[in-house]
Amino acid sequence: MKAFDFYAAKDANDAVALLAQHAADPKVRVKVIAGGTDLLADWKFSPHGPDVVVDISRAEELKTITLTEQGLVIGALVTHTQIMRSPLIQQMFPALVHAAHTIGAVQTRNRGTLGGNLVTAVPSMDSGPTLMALEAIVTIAGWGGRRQVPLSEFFVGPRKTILKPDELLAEIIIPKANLGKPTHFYKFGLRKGQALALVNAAASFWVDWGKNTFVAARISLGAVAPKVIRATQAEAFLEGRTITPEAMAEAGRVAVNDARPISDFRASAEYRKNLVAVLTKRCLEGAWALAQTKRVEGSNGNRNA
Amino acid sequence: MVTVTLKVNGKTRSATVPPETTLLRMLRDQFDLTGAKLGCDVGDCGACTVIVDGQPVNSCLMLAGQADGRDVLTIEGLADAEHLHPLQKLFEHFGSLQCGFCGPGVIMSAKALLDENSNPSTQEIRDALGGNLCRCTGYAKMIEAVKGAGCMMRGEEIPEVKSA
Amino acid sequence: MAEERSKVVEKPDILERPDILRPTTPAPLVTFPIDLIVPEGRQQTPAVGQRASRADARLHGLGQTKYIDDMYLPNMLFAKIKRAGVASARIKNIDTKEAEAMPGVIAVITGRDIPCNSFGPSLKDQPVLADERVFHAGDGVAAVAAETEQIAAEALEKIKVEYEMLPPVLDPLESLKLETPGVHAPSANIYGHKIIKKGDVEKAFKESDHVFEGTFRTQMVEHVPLEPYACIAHWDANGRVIIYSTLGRITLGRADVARTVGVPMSRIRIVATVVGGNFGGKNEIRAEPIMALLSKKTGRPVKCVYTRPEEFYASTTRHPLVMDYKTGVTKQGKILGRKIRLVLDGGAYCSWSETTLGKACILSAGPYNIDNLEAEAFVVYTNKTMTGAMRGFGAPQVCFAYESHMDDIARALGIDPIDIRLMNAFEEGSISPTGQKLHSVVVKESILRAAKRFGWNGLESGNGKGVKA
Amino acid sequence: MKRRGRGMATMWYPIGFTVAANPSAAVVKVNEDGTATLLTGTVETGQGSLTILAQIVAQELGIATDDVHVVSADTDATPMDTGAIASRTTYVTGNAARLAAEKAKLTLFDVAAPLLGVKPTQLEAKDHKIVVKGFPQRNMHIGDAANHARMVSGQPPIGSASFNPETVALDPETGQGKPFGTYVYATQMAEVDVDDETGETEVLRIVASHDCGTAINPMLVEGQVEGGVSMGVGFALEEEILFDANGRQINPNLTNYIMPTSLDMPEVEVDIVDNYDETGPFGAKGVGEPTLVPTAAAIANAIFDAVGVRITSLPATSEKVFKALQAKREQQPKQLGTGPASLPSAPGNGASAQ
Repeated sequence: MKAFDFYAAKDANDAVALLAQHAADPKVRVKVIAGGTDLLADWKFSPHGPDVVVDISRAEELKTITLTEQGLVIGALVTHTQIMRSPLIQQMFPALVHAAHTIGAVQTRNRGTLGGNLVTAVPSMDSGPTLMALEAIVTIAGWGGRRQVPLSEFFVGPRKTILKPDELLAEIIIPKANLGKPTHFYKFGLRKGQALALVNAAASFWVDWGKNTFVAARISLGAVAPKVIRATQAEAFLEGRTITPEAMAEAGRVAVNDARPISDFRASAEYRKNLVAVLTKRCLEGAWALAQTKRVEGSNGNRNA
Repeated sequence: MVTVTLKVNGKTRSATVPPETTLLRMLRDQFDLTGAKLGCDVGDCGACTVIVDGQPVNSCLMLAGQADGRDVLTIEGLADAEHLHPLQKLFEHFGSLQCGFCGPGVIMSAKALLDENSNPSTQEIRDALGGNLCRCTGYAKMIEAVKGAGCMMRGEEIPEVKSA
Repeated sequence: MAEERSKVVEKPDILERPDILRPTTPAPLVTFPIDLIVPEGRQQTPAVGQRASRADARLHGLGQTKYIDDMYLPNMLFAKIKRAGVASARIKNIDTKEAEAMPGVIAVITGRDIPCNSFGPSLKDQPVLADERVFHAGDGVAAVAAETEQIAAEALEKIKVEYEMLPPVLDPLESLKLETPGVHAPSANIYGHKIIKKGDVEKAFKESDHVFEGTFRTQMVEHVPLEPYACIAHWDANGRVIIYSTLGRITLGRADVARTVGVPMSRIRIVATVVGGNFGGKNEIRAEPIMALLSKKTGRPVKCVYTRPEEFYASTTRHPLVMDYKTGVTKQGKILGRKIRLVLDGGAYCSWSETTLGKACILSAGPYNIDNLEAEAFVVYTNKTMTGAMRGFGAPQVCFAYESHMDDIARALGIDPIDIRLMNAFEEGSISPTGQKLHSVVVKESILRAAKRFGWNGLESGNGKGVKA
Repeated sequence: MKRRGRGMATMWYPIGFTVAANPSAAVVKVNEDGTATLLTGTVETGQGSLTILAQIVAQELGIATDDVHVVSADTDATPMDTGAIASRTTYVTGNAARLAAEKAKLTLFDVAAPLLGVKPTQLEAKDHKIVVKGFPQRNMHIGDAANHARMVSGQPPIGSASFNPETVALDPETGQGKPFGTYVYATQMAEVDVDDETGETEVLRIVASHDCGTAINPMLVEGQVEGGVSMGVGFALEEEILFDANGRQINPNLTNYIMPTSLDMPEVEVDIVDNYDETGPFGAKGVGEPTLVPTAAAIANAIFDAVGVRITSLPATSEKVFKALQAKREQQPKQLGTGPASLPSAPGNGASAQ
């Protein structure tokens, strides 16, 4: 691994200060490290690593999961293991628990953070689709203060986000309006353990139990475009439509038009398109099953419950 | 250089290393604890698994500086002068290891599992070992041994070894 | 501690760093159980048939087994090898000056420094370090010994190699054609050929009720031992070199080192210690001569551990095969004749291809009595990673072909896969394709026992319909 | 929809090198207390061969496995061995070790015979004793015999021997000859689920019925089979080194070279076929390599059974199976899942993936 300078930030503010201090010099490549499960693997065999590394793994205030006026706020340093074990998330969003569980292995889930997974911005990231389908918002901390943007605008392209060199991803927020929204995540990889997604997908929708129709259906796809995307055509197709297996299957076929997969050594574009159709359908089926159980439990299977 | 002070197997240790040194390198090269192995150096194989603050991690994907002030348990810290850890005892008894290179990592992953759940299902064991690649054993006899160690820790009979 | 953490830490000059390979502090006291009870299986007589635990099992479990990367010799250097990264090229020039000038770099060698720069278990076609030609992307072109692994790795970046690119041969079937340029020109690409003939195949096909054909292919795979290749060489003042190496064949290894380095065998000691997985990939030397020469040049012990990527592209792999099968059968399913052509992709060097070719060809008919047989096998060079010994030596490949082919025949004839195999299987005293009288044959027993254990009751699911899971 | 399928494959595999000499030598020394040391040039690479060799020597000397210490893998200290390759250690090195132990034992018999008042040929070694055949009460401890041999008769009980399988060269024209000393045989059966929408194959269960002659150590035989099957599952479904157009590897790492994790392995049921080979040590042959030989074929046949497509090139990735299914659907739009192409053309050429 290439030599670099190391600074361990005491907390988020300290980290932002360190970033401001070093990012000032454009020649200096500054990197923020949290769990390090992606970054260190990248740097190990690469001749061009960073010059300065700022470790934020000690910023305790970024490790909390809380309900606020704005919604469910997940700190950027919350690990995938924490997500899997959070009673709050288990009860509201089993899909997030499932998505976290599909990431790497126990060792990586113990170190890897939700923020890190998003900031790395690999199109096949497993945290992206579920959060996108839940219209998550992210809070970005910088020397100038904090700003919030929808997650859908956070990603720019493969391994590219809107983060400026002196900025930090602080928290991920699932808006109040979507709390408890029935959601399902599905990942398809080349094996069961430690798999990278060939395609992953998430779907969420409310149910108008009176008309038995889809309300506010949201579908998100990973690994089929330069960044995690929303399948807007499929969403439009479902809006207000009666909930039937046929509709879900058709939505899958429509979603294929939203995807722009490439062919690589893992799979061909055509195969990925097929997976988009199948996974979208299965996500809708999963979310539908969840909606029905939630209704039976009398918990919120629909917005007004 | 960064100076790192941490607890290793219950004892406070300190070392000054280049910033890019991983926890794995520090354990092996500075503290001569060579139980954790370097198999891939990028977190795929799990041969470097150690337990940090109670959780199994790939020590090749953690900077020494990030381990400052933490509590690290390595395979060398499992047994005492009188007793093997139940896992070590049953991995030996069941022939769970062959070339042995993945062993320390596998046993640390299994220990972390049993500390939380001494009665795991086969699927839970497979999930706990999912980050530890083994090319010799097909994992079968490891899973048996983890089950058996759970029984020992619960003070129950160890199930009969299934034989051909 | 906290204040220090946010304080600026200057990047130190590389030489100010301690050699991180060297324990600078004593190991923490670790207590280990000594002489615990011996497991029952190891104490019982008669010894044969006991489920005796392994002698090395306890140290494995304690993390106390010392693999080569766990060994440290005082004053030891760390070596890295520069890989070509191009599959086929002529080396015009190698400039190592800049690397040699680096602080912390003690020695650099290239192919020209190898006294006898070729080895191999049958054909001596593999250079220790490529000197004039690069035959595959994993070829080493230079080696560096430095104070630390990191300095050695940085030094590799400083070595400049000029190549004259040559078109690589990548497809074994292309390579088979005579007009294809030779990988090891002037010699042709076919470097091994085996044939087995028995009875009259064409006549048998004429007498058959049905003749089936199929073409099958298998891929290149890696052994993936969890322990990457590792080696330590220590050349002492008596001109004797001790080599600790992850090697499954120390006798052959010593002969290869003696030949390539040019020292008598009496001056070479090879210790294989404990090897962290082999599967065929550790059955011949790799960097042992390089480490020996670096140690000779520096007068210090030299250690080399392959990275995982090196373990993939700088070690042997499993031969990919293209397999054509043609089989004549009666309508009851008795095999009358079989014709087979195998093409093995040998990669850049012969390595264990001779053995693989032989076993693949001999085994290719399957464990069946076939009076009329013709099996022909070729192995060809390509500019890909060299193939060599790997668990099964060609058998997994041909078994995939003959057993897939067998099922196709059974299904087409409407016979249960078990019955067609029982009908044709070897028995005690059967004559093998090479005319060998077989003994202790239990093909049918293994089929029937597996069927009983598995609960095989014909193919009620059969005909590719499957059953809803 | 997931479809269940079952398949089988049978194989044969030789022990040792093809015709070429592949000898092993061994030295056995019996210590004064009746324990013993074996010197062998073979290498423990994980298979457990040193434990097997210790059991063979112990059996010959009538002592326990733990009484035998094995020194191995050092060209200064250990005798010539062809090495840990070709599933040869139990059979070839094992024969050499047994013969060496036998020589040491015969020295002990020579020493013990007069003390027990019988001919050496009337003695046998068992349960740490040298016993008069048929009169178990007339015996002496092997340690006493060994000590007497060294301290009184001056004949230290040390035996050395070597073994090389008997072969006959193959005729270059016809390939006729005797390439190997012996062979082992095996059958494996696989049960799989194939997802007909994605082509994904899940191996649910493997039954592996293997012949290894006498199982010197059933536990280690099981370990070899379970490990071999995992390598076979990877060979069947996942593993492949990929090259770019310039001949460089695309996936030389464990992130993108896909091998089975604990979550990808099915239940493996090992069945050891009773057998005895009079040419092997105590009837043993070997088991190292054969364990993975039939796995891929059994799985490929199970895939055909499940969804009716013949995969003719490995690995049988999800995409490959899916494309074969697609081709099959296009070929027979109305009747998905009907059997293989009809006679006489061979199936495998119809719905097949290259």
